[in-house]
Amino acid sequence: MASDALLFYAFAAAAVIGALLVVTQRNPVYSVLALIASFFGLSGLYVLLEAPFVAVIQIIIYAGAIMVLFLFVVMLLNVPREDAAEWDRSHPLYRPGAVRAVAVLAILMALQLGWALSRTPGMSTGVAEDRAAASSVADLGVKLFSGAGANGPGYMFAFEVTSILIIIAMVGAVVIARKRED
Amino acid sequence: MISSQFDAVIPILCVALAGLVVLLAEAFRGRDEKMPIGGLGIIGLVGAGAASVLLWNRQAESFGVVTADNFALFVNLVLVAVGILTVIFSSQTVERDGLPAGEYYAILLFTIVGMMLMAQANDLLLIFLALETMSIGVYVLTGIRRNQPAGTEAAFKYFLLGAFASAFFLYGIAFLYGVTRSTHLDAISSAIAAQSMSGNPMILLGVGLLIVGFAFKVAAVPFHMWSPDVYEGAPAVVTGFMSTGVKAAAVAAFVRVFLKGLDPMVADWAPVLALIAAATMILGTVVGVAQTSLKRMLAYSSIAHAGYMLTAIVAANGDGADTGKAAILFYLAAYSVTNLGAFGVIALLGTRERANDDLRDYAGLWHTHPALATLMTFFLLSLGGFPPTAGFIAKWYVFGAAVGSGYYGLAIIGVLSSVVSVFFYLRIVVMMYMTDRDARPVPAQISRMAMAGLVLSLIGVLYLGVLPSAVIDFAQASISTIF
Amino acid sequence: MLALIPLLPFAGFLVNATMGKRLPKNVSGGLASLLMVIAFVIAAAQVWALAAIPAESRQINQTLYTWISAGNFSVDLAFRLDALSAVMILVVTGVGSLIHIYSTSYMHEETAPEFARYFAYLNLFCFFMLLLVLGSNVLVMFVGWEGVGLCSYLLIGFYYAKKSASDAAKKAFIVNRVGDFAFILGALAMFMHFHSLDFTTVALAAKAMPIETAGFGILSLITLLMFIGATGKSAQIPLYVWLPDAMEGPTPVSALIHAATMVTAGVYMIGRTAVLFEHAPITMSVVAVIGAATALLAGTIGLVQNDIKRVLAYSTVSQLGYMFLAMGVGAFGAGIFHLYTHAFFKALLFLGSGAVIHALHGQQDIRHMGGLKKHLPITYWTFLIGALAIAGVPLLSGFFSKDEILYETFLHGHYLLWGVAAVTSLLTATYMFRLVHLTFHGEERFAGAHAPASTHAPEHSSTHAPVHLHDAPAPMAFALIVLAAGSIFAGYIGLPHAFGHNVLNEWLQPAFQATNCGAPVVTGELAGLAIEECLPGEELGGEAHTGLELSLMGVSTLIAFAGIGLATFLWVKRRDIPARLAQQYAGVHRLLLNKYYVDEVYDATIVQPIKVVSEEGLWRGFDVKVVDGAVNGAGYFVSGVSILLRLLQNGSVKTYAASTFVGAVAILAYYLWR
Amino acid sequence: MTGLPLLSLAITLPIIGAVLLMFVSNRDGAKDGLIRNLTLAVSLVTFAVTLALWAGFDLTAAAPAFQFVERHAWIPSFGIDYYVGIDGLSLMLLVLTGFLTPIALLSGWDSVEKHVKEYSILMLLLEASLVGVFCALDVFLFYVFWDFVLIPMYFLIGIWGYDQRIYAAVKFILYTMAGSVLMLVAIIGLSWVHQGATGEYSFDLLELYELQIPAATQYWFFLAFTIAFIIKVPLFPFHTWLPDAHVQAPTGGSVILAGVMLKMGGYGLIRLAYPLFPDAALYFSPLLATLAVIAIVYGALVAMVQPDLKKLVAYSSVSHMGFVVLGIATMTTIGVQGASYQMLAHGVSTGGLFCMVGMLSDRRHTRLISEFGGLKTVMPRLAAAMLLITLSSIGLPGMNGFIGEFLIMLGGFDWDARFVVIAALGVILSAVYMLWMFQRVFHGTVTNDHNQGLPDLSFREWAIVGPIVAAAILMGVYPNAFLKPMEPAVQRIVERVQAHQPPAETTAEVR
Amino acid sequence: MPIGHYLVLSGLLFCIGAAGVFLRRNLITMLLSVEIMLNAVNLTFVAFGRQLGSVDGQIITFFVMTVAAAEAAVGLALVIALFRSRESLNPEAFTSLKW
Repeated sequence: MASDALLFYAFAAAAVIGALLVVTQRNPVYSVLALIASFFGLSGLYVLLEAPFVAVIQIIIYAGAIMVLFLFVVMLLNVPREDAAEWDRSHPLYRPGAVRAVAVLAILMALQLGWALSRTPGMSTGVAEDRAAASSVADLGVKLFSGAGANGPGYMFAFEVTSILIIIAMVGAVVIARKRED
Repeated sequence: MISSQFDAVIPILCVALAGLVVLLAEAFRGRDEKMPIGGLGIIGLVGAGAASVLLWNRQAESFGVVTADNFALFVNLVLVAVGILTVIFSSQTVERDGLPAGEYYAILLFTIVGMMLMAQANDLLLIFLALETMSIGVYVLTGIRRNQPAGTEAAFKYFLLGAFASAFFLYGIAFLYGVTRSTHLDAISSAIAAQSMSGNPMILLGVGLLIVGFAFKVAAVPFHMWSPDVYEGAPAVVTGFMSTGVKAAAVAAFVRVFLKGLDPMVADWAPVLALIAAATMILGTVVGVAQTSLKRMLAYSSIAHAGYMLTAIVAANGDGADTGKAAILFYLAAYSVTNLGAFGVIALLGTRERANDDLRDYAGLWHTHPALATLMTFFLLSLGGFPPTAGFIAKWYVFGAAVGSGYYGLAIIGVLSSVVSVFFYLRIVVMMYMTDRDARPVPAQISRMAMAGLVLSLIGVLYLGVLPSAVIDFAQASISTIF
Repeated sequence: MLALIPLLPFAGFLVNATMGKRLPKNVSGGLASLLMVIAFVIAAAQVWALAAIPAESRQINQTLYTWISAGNFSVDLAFRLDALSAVMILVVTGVGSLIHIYSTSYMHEETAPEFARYFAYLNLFCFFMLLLVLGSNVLVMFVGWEGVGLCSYLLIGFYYAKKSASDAAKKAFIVNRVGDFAFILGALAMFMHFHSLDFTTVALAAKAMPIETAGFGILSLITLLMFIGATGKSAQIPLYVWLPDAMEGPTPVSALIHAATMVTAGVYMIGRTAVLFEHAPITMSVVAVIGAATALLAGTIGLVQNDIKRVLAYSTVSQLGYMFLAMGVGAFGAGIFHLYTHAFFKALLFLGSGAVIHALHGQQDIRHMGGLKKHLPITYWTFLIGALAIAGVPLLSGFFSKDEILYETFLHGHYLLWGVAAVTSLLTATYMFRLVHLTFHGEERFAGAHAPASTHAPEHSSTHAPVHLHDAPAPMAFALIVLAAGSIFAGYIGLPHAFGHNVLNEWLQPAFQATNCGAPVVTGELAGLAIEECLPGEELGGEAHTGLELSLMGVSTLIAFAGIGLATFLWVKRRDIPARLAQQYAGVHRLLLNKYYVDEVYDATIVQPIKVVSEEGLWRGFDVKVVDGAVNGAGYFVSGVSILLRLLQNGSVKTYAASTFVGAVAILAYYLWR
Repeated sequence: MTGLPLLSLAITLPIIGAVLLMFVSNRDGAKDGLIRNLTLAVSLVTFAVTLALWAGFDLTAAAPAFQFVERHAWIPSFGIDYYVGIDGLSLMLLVLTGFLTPIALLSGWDSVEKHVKEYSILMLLLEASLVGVFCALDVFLFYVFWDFVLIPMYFLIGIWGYDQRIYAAVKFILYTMAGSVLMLVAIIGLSWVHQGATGEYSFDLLELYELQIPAATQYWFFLAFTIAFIIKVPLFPFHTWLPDAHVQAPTGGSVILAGVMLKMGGYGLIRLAYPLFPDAALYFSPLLATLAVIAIVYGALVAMVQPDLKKLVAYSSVSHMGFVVLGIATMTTIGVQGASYQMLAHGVSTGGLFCMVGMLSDRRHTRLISEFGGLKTVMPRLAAAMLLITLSSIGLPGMNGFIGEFLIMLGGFDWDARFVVIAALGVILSAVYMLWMFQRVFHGTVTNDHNQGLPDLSFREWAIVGPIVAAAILMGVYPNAFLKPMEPAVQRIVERVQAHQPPAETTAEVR
Repeated sequence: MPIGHYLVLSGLLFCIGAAGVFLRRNLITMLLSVEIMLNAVNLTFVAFGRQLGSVDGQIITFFVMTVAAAEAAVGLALVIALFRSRESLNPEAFTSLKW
């Protein structure tokens, strides 16, 4: 258990520090890289949660594909530094700090979440105490591709829907990013 | 009729297929070949409409997550109407602005798929997916005029904020899932009811975050801020489409989630929604007063209308529950027809270079385009809630529900804000009728097709306003099946 | 038949109003006069028929239809001829006819449309006046009451192009309205209390009520309100101010409306509701005091006026005061008697002055007259008769009626009021003969004098001095002579008891009391004021008082002659004395000349403040600034807020995200900390 | 009675006329004449229909409360019907509407030069909706017509009005709408109360009359209804839309606005607010009466100092309509009869005044009193007609204005004499401002050269003035023709309300 | 480990992501922040799934990833389009639509 805890905190630290780096870095390249680091931490946590398939996907798809796409765009646009130009400061409500101050609210929200969780019963039970993990890839596959089954509805239809989602995103991305014809 | 597991998704399939066919047609189209691509979309939409009619009263359910209850079918029909009108209005815009026709119509149809799915989905995850499908489609449509920086800007704002809100929405789903072990609405409802979990902080988190997600999509205060910019930046046709279709779909899902899945929690969410509804009605109308761009003005107006719809949702508990639920549906229908008509007029008046949506551009419209001005007047009167138009019956219905459930305050805020809103609707009328024409160029040619679409909208507006009984009965029959 | 009496002049009005323009002048004027004469004949026949009815039920009623009915309120359009209205219709139709005839000549210089318009108005006036006197209930009377006011308005403003005329017309109407305001309230109170507006019904009911000696009761309220109405119509304090100005109208109009008939409506009305007044001693005292005060006040003003018609106007006010004094002391018969005689001699005087003005082509200022006696003999002699009559020279009509008033006042113990009345009587004689002397005697001052613009009647305007003066033409002369005869002989139907039988009083008696008089005699502190009438018979006219009556008669005769003598002394023998007096007591003189500045006071205290407050306070202040300011302010507020809130929409996606985020945090906060 | 659905006919005839007009192609005003004549014909036929209603109206004691009833289900699931019927009160207002619309059309015959077709359509729609308001027996239907009235009037003011027309039009519609939307809420609430009591929704006025509504609810509902109505009347201090709307509206619009639309407020009070919420009504009556007498005096005082003819007449309307509210507030048969009568009388005389002012303004293109003077010399007939209408407006006995005012004061005297005393001041003041106006416009000599040689009444103008003057005199001389039909209706309403009078107060007798 | 730990962690990540939207003046980083938020949600799903002993949590995660990918595609396309129009990625550069 102790090692579990140790691992948990380590991965958690990685995830959180990575995330913090993402939002504090001025250079988007570093941000992307930090996010990938954070994802590795998350991936570890998924392993701890006995969800190895998700952990793998997280690395391959998320960190590997999506983030690379980001990195690609960052490189393409070649904007290493945050653009500090003073755009449109004429607005009375706009002070550089004003909107950023809202970020402070994030702390409030974190407190809210923490407080809510602290008042919820059963939060201290370990994740693995009650039941065995049902996380074999086979289980996942069966559930993912079943229609309505005995254990409630499966995800077949939702899966099909993602195809539409992906088509639309694809077509859309092409339409938008295509160079102007005129 | 053959029953099968697929029944409930037939309307969706029709539209999706149409979308695919459109894509294929575009792929095989010669470079300068003219093709009635929009017509394909209309065929698919009509098919979806027909399927919806045939599914009436059959309570079809597919895959355990998609239902075709009458409520969903009613919304489907509204969406079909929205879709058809949008396609009709689009033809001119697409040609004029040189939009990529195939992609445009395909995305439009897929977006409608997402919308229909939102209305029909019975599962939070599916609702989320549908919502994303719809949203991404609308983001793209917003920015589809690549030569217009404003369009891209609007699309990005919409996108970023939409993604931001989606995260909240999803987080809410996560909490509900964690507490009730399911994302299925029936299961959630029964789990909450069985364990009387309404005091559970986690479930409250879930409810709160879901409210954020939905309120964002319907553009309720304070999650409304994207909508004026986006409505202004998008092509007028798209604005019309998203101000009606997106709102209808989001409200349908809103209703289904909150009145079905979270019905046991009604005491928890009703006050919050009431507050949001009040703020939305007030802010939408008040800020609309200062607008000079027609699209922006109508954006605020549709914010206010979102407030009225939320009022109906809030009113859908208590004594006026049945009225409230039916009122939502009727309001959706009335609002959709009206608003599409109004944006249709705006779309027709734009040119490739200029949107012509400034108030001054409407000066003396009555003298140059009497028919358009008259049509616009009817739509505006309907938005303002004057008899004998759809808007009046719809407002009466909503406030009837609110009063019935004891929300007098909301009803009073509603009627008073509608008075304020009349002010800015009338500004347009003043411009059109009572101000002398500016020497601004106005498009000479209004296509017959688009006029036909507008007349169709007008007929809808008057039909719902003068002989609303059939649709009211229809709406009442629709809600009897899900709640 | 009864309805025909008012309807005939109304027909004349319709004809003249609709097609008078196209009619030749002698047709329109002739028709109007003819109809009046016919009306007079019918009226006489009706009165004759009335006289044949026994005194207890001496009434002729005619109901046309139910006029207004709502809820338990119902009022008929009904006419009633009784002893009182009989006197009135004879006066109205009789004097009216004469004045119509007179006018055909007097107004002859007008264009045909104007001429027809004049006669239309005149006929309309007679219609309303007859409605007033014949109406069997308060409301029909009120129709006539307001109607005559209207006609008076129209006729005063006949020369509408003249500012002073249209001002005077408006003033007359409005001041009358003030009185009507009270009148209508009185009528309302009457209906509330008696559930009827019919004079007989009300009188019978009132009769059964105790006399309100103890305090101010409902009857006092009703009568007081109605009396205020009467002060408006009959030009009493404080509402007399319109009558002198009313002289802007054509002179025959002044004769008919502002001397003989309309202005006496108030007196008639009190007579009509005598029973009520009798039961309200407080009001009676008020009436008497106001009457006496008005008589005196107007007399003093009359003394110094220079406009021939204005002198007569103040004299009218003064004489009306007399009549009210009579009514106020309970001598209703005397009041009506004076009304009746006054109609003759005052009409005569006005018509005479009209003849003078006619002859002098519009000159009305007596300082520019004099010596007209030889130029206008008919006018002079008839005028003189009128003056003698009004001055109260024995054996002329004015003497009898005036004397009866003085006698009754004295008899009822109002010695102070008697004194005032006597002084007024002296004043009357004085200023009347001042008028006679300045107009007809002495040197001729009219040659070369130009009529001042303000008193310049357009119909006889001329810029150069008259070369040759014509006496009254035939129709005018006819009217003058008939009226002069009336002024001499009219009084003989009301001879003092000392001399014989007071026919008029006897005739009128039933009209002042409800027919079945059965109320007990009440002898309160204010005894003598009100109760005699319930005792049938003429206990007041008993032999016991003959001596008193005779001696008072002597006193008034002396007064009359003293007045005439004084006038002769001052304005014939010693012309310098008045001028010196005027210089010596310049303040008093100016005060009198300017009618005690009452108009100015009204203007400063009522008219101007209302105007200023309305314009600056209510309209520009309250209406525009406060109410509309609030309305527009609400609008501005909304658009102001709108502009402010709009600024939140600063275009920055971050701001929008912030709004979303804040909303989310707020919702969660609500859930977690509620 | 005839088998024809006369009421529906009266509503639909103008609508049909309007639809017909839409199909008349009127390029550059080529068919203006035809359109004018057609419109006038339609309005005259409608007037004939209203007269037929009058002729067919059963005055016998056994007659049902509402006659010519037509009822068709409209939105059955909420108990909303197309339900029309008239009692004497409605009848008279219908006749008034029918009477004034042709006159209004005639008064704009020449002065409306642009967009004649649209003008005519709007006038006809206006008439239809006004007729609808006065004969609706379903509260929902009533509200639909009530609200719809605003639209044609808005356009009439906004398009064909004078220079400040836009401000006036917007103010008019927002102001009156702000009041009426609260009524909408109350109407809805009422139907819910009915639903609570019987399990059925209903907007049937006669059924709603029978509801027992708790006092507290009544107060709110009454206020909501009453605010809508007194804004329409308009009662002080909600009157400021009126001068603007009146002044800026074209003559025809002013005639209808003053002649008929203001009556909607009074009608609503009598028909809806009082009988539906009797307890609240009795409670608030003194307040209403106070505002009414303020309106009477205030309106008159402000009218007095107006430099603009139309504004003067507008403020005089405030004053006159104050009488109406006072009469209603008394809730005595006499008072309410008087109020109803005053509405008719005011419709005729103020309608007439606006026509006359319109004639002056057509000739001179100004409405400032100071621009006129001495017109009697130039236009004696117009002056005479104006004088007659002026007199009817100031309530000269024997003309129409007097009857109503007198009955109102009579009714009020029984109730609370203090109000009447103040109200009667208005009678004085009305003479002041009207005659002063008349003097300044018509008396004196012609000082302004523009006024020389103005034409006198034309044939068309005779056709306007004649009926109005005739009506004004007829109503004054034989008012019972109008009072009698209204009496049963008024009595029923008064009895219904007075049945709620707390018993302690009924003993206060004068004697 | 107690479920609470995971949930707090995910909440923390979610808030960091949310804060990131406001902190950075760079469109891409803002997109990345949204990705953090989605991942935080994923963690929640998986943790709940594990605790409930069902595979649903994990499956939902896949869908979320798909959505994230789709969003990323469109979002980046928009970023490119924006950059073309104004040569900047500062969100404050894109405020032509306002008020």
